Amino acid sequence: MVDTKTTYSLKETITKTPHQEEMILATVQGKRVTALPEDLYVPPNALEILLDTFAGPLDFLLYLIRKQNIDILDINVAKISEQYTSYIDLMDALQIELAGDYLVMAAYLAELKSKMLLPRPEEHKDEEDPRAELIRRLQEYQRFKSAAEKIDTMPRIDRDFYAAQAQLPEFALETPLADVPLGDLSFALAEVMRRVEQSQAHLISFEELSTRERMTQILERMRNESFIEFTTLFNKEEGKIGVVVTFLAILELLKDSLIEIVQSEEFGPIHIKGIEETH
Amino acid sequence: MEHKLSQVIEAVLLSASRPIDVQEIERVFPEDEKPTREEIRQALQDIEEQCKDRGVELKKVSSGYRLQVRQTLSSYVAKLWEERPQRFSKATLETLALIAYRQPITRGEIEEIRGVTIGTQLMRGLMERGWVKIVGQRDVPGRPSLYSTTKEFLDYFGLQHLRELPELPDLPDLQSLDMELPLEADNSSTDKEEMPVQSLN
Amino acid sequence: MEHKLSQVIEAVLLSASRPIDVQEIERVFPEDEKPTREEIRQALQDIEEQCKDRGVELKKVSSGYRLQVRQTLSSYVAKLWEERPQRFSKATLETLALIAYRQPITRGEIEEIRGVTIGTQLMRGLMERGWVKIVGQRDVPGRPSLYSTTKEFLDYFGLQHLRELPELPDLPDLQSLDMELPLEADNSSTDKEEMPVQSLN
Repeated sequence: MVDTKTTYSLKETITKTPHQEEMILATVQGKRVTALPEDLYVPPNALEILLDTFAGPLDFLLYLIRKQNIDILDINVAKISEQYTSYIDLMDALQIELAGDYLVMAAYLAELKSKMLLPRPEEHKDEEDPRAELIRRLQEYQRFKSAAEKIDTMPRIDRDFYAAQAQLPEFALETPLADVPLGDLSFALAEVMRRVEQSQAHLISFEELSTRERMTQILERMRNESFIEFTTLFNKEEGKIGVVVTFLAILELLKDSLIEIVQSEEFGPIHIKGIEETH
Repeated sequence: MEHKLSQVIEAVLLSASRPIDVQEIERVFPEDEKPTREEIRQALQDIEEQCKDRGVELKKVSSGYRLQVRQTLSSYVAKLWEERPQRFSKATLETLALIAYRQPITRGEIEEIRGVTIGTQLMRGLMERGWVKIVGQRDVPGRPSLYSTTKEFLDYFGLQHLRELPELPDLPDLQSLDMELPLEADNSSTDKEEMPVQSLN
Repeated sequence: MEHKLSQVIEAVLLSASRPIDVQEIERVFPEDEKPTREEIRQALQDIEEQCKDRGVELKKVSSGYRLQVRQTLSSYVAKLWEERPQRFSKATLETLALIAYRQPITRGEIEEIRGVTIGTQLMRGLMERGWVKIVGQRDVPGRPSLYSTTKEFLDYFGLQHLRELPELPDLPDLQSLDMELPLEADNSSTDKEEMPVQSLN
């Protein structure tokens, strides 16, 4: 039976559209669906989560089978296929983008179902049960699913144990390390940026780099002097541009909460200092 | 030699960012003071012994020896650790499991068992981590690449050999199907089919 | 406490990639087993003592304590690096590029942009090469280190200032580069399949 509470709240979500007694949810096999199938009523966002939760259609099928509390070898293909298809239709209705793999499985199940429905001619009685392949696949998948879960719990470095490393002594390398052409470096970044979708900041200007460089310089200086008089950060020789760059760098650091600006008395000298740890 | 062998080896182990094997230890010594392999092994044993009272222990993993923080002390270290522990998606773990247990294996074969198309990103991620490598091509049309796991993969999990991986479960029999519910531990007796969302985090 | 104080401290020092001060050591202990500062200092002295015979020594620097490979052993350690002229992987280059163009930046931020987790070894490799250094900690939980490039990095590439780095090409041009990348052959992949840095916040 269906949990009525869930159904109710679900209906609410779906039929929010005013003046619409019956909303057409989907057209499935020529029939207009106005109510969600009762036995699989699911809050819409659960379906989106579903796609993230399951590693694929086999994973999802295993879940459905388990829900029915039946043996994998005793799987009722017609039922499981219907249920699976209903989910798929539902997701389609809710315009949840579905990976092709799920659709492929739906087609496969439908085929299987039709095979099961057809009476098998006498001479083919010895043939394998059409379900056998599906069961085999589910079983095989189940093995590796379990293996993956076990691997996930295995102790691993940086989570369950840590490698010990000491500070290196100073040494000069006699043989230089492999060469890296500068072009490779910018190519590498360009490659990263290409992968970052919707990144408006893919073009990094020279000004920005100057500012970033100055931020690094200030941070470095603060490693040695925790308290720096504001004016000493500026260098007259650098001219107006230098002052602007330094000022921008200070603002950036301030924004990132990497420094604080303090003034002990009115009109007194301004100092910048590193953010103190709060103990 | 002005330093004890075990001192040098400890220094080498603690300065490398990867496990170091006996040959590599051998190579850090100049010709005229090279210890024998036997001496190196003895020194490694000494280090292991010395560590009994210390915060680190000597571990042999697939590509060599590594000094690592005693696992019982992990909880302290974790507090200081600035990085988030890495988590891997189900897709990544399943793919990794298939490569680990069925190597060498093609992408197509993995896809067949998982029932899912595998993205380039996933394979690239695994290879970039150094856990998986291409070891050849299967001699069939298209010559698909064959993937295997690497020593680094074993190192990461602190293992020496593939056979130390948990045993691959047998084909599940009916009753004992251990289907961990991804969404919730469903203990309710009702047959309700809705997907519980509340317990998702 | 089941472990000796000096064991815990040694573990902490050898797992951090930076100097650790007394307050930080204090913080790794849960409330009910916090040692006093005096006890911590005593344990540090014990460690210093124990190190006499070892390959590392305890050093006090401005921002705290660290265990450091004995300077007298540097020739051996150097050999370890000479032996293996390491070629930089794509992952390393991309990380380096992000640090160069986006400094100061945390590892978490790099991972977010790259969409792939970064191993500790990779960062350490860049630091060992002298191209990247830690310039501070971001004032957020975990106090993640901020990485920047060094003078040596600029020297290596024959640059005087970061702004001399090549301006990044525009995105459209890059699409055509896909063809040259063997791993990019398949663009049909879904992003879902990448080894994701799962957002834990």
